[in-house]
Amino acid sequence: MKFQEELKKCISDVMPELDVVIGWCASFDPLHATPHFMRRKEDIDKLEISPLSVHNLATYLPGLRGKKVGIVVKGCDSRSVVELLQENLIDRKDVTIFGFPCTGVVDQSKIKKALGHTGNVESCEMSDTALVIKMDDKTQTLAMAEMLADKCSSCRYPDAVISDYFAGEKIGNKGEKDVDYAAVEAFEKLSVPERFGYWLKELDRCIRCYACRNACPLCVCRDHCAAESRDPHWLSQENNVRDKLMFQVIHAYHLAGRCTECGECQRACPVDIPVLMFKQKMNQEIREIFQYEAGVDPEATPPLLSFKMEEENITEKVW
Amino acid sequence: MGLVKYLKSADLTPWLEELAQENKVFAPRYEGDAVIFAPFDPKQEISIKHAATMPPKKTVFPQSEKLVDFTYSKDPEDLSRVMIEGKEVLPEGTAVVFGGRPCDVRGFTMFDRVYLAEKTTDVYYKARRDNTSFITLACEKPETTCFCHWVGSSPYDATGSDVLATPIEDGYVLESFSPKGQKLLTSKLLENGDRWISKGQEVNENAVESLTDAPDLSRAPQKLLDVFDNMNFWEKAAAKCLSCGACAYLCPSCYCFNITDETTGMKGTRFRSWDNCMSAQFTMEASGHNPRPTKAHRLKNRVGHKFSYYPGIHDGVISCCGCGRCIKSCPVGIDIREIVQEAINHEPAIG
Amino acid sequence: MPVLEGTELRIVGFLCNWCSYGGADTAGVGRFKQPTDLRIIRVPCSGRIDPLFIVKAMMNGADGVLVSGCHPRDCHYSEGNFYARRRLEIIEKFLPILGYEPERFAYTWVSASEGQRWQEVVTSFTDQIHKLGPAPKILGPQASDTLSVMEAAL
Amino acid sequence: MKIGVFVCHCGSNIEATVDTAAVAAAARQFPGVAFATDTMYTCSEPGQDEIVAAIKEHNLGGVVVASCTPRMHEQTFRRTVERAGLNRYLFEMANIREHVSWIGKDREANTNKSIDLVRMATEKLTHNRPLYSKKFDINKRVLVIGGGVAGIQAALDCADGGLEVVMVEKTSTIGGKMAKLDKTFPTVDCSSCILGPRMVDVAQHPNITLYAYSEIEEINGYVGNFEIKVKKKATYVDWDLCTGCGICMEKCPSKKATDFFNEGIGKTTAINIPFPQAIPKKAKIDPAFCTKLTKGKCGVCAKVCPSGCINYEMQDEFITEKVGAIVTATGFDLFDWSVYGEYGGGRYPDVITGLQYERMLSASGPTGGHIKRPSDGKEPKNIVFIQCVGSRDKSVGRPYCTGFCCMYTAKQAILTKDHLPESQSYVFYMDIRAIGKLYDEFTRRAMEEYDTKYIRGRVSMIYPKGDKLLVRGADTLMGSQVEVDADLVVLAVGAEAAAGASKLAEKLRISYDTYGFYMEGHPKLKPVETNTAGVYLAGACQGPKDIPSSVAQGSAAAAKVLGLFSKDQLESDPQVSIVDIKRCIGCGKCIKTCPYGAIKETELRGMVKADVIETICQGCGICTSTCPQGAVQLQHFTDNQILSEVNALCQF
Repeated sequence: MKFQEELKKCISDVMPELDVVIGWCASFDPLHATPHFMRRKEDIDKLEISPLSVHNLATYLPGLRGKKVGIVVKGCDSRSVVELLQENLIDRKDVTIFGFPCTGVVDQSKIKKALGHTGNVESCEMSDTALVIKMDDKTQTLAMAEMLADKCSSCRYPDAVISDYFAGEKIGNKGEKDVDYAAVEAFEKLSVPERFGYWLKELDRCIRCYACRNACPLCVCRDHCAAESRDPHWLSQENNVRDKLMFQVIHAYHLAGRCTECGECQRACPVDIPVLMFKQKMNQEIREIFQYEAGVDPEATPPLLSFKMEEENITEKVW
Repeated sequence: MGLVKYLKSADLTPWLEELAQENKVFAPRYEGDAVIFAPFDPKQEISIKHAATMPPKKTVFPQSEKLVDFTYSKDPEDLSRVMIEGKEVLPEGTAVVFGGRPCDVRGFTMFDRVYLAEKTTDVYYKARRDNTSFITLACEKPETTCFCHWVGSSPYDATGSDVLATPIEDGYVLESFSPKGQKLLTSKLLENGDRWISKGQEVNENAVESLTDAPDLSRAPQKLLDVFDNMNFWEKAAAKCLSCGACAYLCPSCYCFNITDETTGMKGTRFRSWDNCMSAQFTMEASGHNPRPTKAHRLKNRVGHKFSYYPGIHDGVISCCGCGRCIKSCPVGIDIREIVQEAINHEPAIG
Repeated sequence: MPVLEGTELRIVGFLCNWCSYGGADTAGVGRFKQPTDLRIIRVPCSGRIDPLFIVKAMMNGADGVLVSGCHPRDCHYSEGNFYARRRLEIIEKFLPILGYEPERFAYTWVSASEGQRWQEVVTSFTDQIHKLGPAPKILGPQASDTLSVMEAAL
Repeated sequence: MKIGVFVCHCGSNIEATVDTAAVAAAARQFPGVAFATDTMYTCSEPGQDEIVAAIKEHNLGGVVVASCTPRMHEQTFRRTVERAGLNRYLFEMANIREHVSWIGKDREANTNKSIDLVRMATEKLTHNRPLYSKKFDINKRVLVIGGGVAGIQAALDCADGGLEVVMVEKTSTIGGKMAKLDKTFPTVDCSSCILGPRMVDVAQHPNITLYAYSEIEEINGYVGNFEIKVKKKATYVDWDLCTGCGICMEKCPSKKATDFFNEGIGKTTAINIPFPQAIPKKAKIDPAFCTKLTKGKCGVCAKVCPSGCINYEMQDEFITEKVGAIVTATGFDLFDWSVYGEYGGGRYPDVITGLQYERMLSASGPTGGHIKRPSDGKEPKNIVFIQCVGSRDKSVGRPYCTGFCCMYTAKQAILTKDHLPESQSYVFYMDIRAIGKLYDEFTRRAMEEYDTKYIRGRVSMIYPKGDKLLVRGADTLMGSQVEVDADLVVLAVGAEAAAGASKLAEKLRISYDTYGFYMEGHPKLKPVETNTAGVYLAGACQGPKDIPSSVAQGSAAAAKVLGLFSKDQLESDPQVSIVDIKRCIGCGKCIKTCPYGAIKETELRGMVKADVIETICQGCGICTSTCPQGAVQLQHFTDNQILSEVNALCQF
């Protein structure tokens, strides 16, 4: 990545004023990266930005409130930062944002599907167009475009929407238009029992680890989530699909008008449940009814916290 | 050495069907993009090429289980006199779990020391443990996240298993390690395995061969105690932790639980459900005080428990089976191996 | 027995205290005959209704949920129903993705003086739910029926 | 919690279609229920005593009454349980009358539904907590909106009772509709003779501040502490200086301004004082007709005014007043009768409204008290009165009876005969509604002594015939067609809610019915209260009323205000939101959505938290459904309380 050195220099210059800068570095195998907390100059050397930089680091910001934090953001991550600013959960003066032109990150489950498994990756070379993976004495080349996360193939915000430093050339944000909800729409075409049955089946394997929630940058209740609370007592701890599904609805509804579809919920799920669809549906509604998109303007008021006397796009039932 | 049998690959499904006549059989299969242990269904393909996404923990330690059904009743003469009658719900029936890996099944031995302790036997756990047999699949090649050999195990470790199945060309060498296992190997579909023994051993040895060198963890228990009060160490280690429960719930040796009552009208149920020490509620006290208020405290407990406190009271046995799921499935790639090694190598600042 | 087996379905109403609950009272005072399925939960304002209550009711086995508040601009708390309208609209559009028919939920506005309108709303909504029949149940005695329908569909 | 359940028969109101004994029997099996019974009239004294006794005998911690709507008797029973030493919020009601027994006759279904509702109430009650009111200071001033006879009465009674009163009147004089009347029924005494002194009293009362030609812009706050923004519309005349001498009116060259006071009978000057007895007697300029304001030319009034009070630059002015209670007396307006094509739809100058006729009859009116046809100024001989124009007529969306038209028509017929002894009056009517004291005798006098011809039937058509109007109708008693050659037709136009009533209701946060009339707290037991604490109703804003009723309601509203202010402090409703600071993350979503500004940010150990100002919170619960953390909970309607009701109803 051409801009990486520029970015390292940038971080290095600002580091003395910051408690920590969060980026990514190599992880347990060549196919994975991991969040990287840089506190000293030598930590910066390990910074690696690549299509493996999947994690939305904005998730860490509310927990670091009160500290001077630097954060490296993809375009999508920056929208979470905007939301956190909008909701007063972080202080602008304490956060230094480093942007870069993001060309997309991979979807590990697509790679896993393509290769059968990814348990023994020995090396992974990445270019703009391909991933060359050596594993089980074989070298396989995967087209980058096909391995990108869905959010990246249709990305409208490759550049951070808010940043203090931007390394490299901006790609250009397309803004909010032509959002593709084909997957949701296709799902909605299924029959009622098909839809109902789908979730019963998919959520059956949920282990209620709440990685979806904890990876979500906007799940800010943290230690006081309704999921485990008795007051309010929304859910039981029994292993049943009802409560698992209810939790997903709670998550999606609480994100209505806030979710930027960063996809961390689904990415974090250790058992690959397609939980992002709930949020996409909610966002589709928010967009159609209120022409609103989260994570663009820190000064905006999200639609469910406001109203109009006359709602142009709400047609009420006539009895 | 127990009974040794040979099973042709083609006979695997018929054999499992046969076992399913008298037992509930669990085998790994794809659900969505994840491989989980599910009730065996001959119509659905099983997936045993690689370790499953989730270990078969649920088969003995369900995600939630009914402990007691209770009913309130009233004295018709005095409605304010309420009686409660509880009915213990003990698990019934036998089960066979096929396709767990040595690490997965060895995990239950960590449970056993706690739940089958002489004075405090957990009757629910015991009922399932006694009635469940494990046909474990030896590993041919370790994954990058595997480290069973660090924690005293191996790719063909049969600890906790009833039968160990080593895959060889076109079939499996099956060896029993318990009377339960022996009973499983009486099927007519199986042939005598003696002539395949050496083939199996070869696969086992090759697997060991392909392991990288294991570091010495013998100092881990003490070293982890040494850094117990070093919150700097733990805050650094936990910086990227999300405090979710994926690591614990996918861990074959994590056995913590929570107990809750759910009541509807005059009836109720007491449930036991999985809990995990990464959750803020785990040690939340009724007063509102939490002795483990931050994720650093919680991660310290998870690592400390597995590599120091548990070994401290259970003859040095590390309560980790090295399956690597916590590394592989962690949304942010926390590597427990790194943390333990850092603790071992940690030198307290002088002065 | 919560509802009369065979003749009633489980319909939950969330009504604001000032308008719609009063409207339902007015309908009662006027002896406007209504189906017996509906059970009303009184809340101070439609703005108090967390849409998640609706989902919770559905997942706990309700066959239909009806919400009614003051007419827009007439909210006793001046703005509650404006917020409610947005939130209820969102959840109404969301329910189908879970596998519920959108017709199982409706929200409307009935003032304290509109007894007759309330009668019409209850009657028409109850009919609508009866046309759909019972909603699929996730837990409870009918859960196995649900599963077989689902399996047939998948 | 030990719960007691009381299932009310309400005589036969409930018992006829609900097996109350079975409901009580079922309730005995509910969790926590230690006592359950059915009683004849739970709200009666013995019924209440039974509750008190049961609480003591069975050591009950909470009570459920299954009876009528809580909107009727929740307060009653809260006091009952309080009498027995329980906190008033450890009480719930199941509405098995309005919502069950009265809406269907299926006894089995009704009984079953009642059991469900009682189950729900007991489950909620289990989650109830004792709540305690806080006391807060009140501002013992009252705002009266509207200076008609009802408002005047309320204002004077309050002022005489020692309260400071702020009166806001939309037009430039108080007096309202009554000031326009010539005489009043059934005594035929002079309207301005009885109203005039009361108007003067308002002007002179040391406790009353009058804002005429002003409107309510904004209302904030709550009972005891309202803050009112009043818009004083620009009059272009400095009222501090204006002496009401009237010279400006004499000299004003623009004489084509609409004469609102005279109901458009004739015109007035652009600068005018509506009528000689106006209070305040001050001039104002109608900017639509003043050539100085429209074209920048003229300025005569400024030149002639002896006190130099004309100010063409005057702007609307906003004043803030703090009061503790509000009496709404905004009156009514006349229905727009031009929708009636059969009466000419406004095309015939000699078809006029009753109120226009009043102005014509008035000695101080535009005709000096002479009855003249608007078309040619001639005295009419045959005069036809048509009743129920915009009343009791579904086809024009006015199904209600205005109630006073029968009487004023009779009065006008009598006065017509007094003015023009040779005239003949005809009244087309549907029914004669004369139910007040001496009313029926009065209408009989109109018929018998004044020879008014009453024809029961509707007029189907009016059309011009020469210089007369041919009125064709049916006499339904005789079963014949009737035609009258009329010189003048007077329509008894019905009342409708005053223009802008619904907008004001929104500001007051009170409800109004389909027709825009304000809703009283209870049709029988709270006729002057509204459902918003501290806001009271007087006069025709609540529904059409004649003068005695309006005055009575004005006094009643004043009594309510005086009663409210008899205490120095009020008790706040403890059904307010509270913040669980553990759960609160300080995101401020609740602050954004609270309609009252009742939640503020506060700092706790360096962290931002929300904090509810209890006296300002009105208990709507928007914050509770907004907060994703469940950190703000509306007391008595918490998530767990509502969830317990949901769970009681839906358990598969």
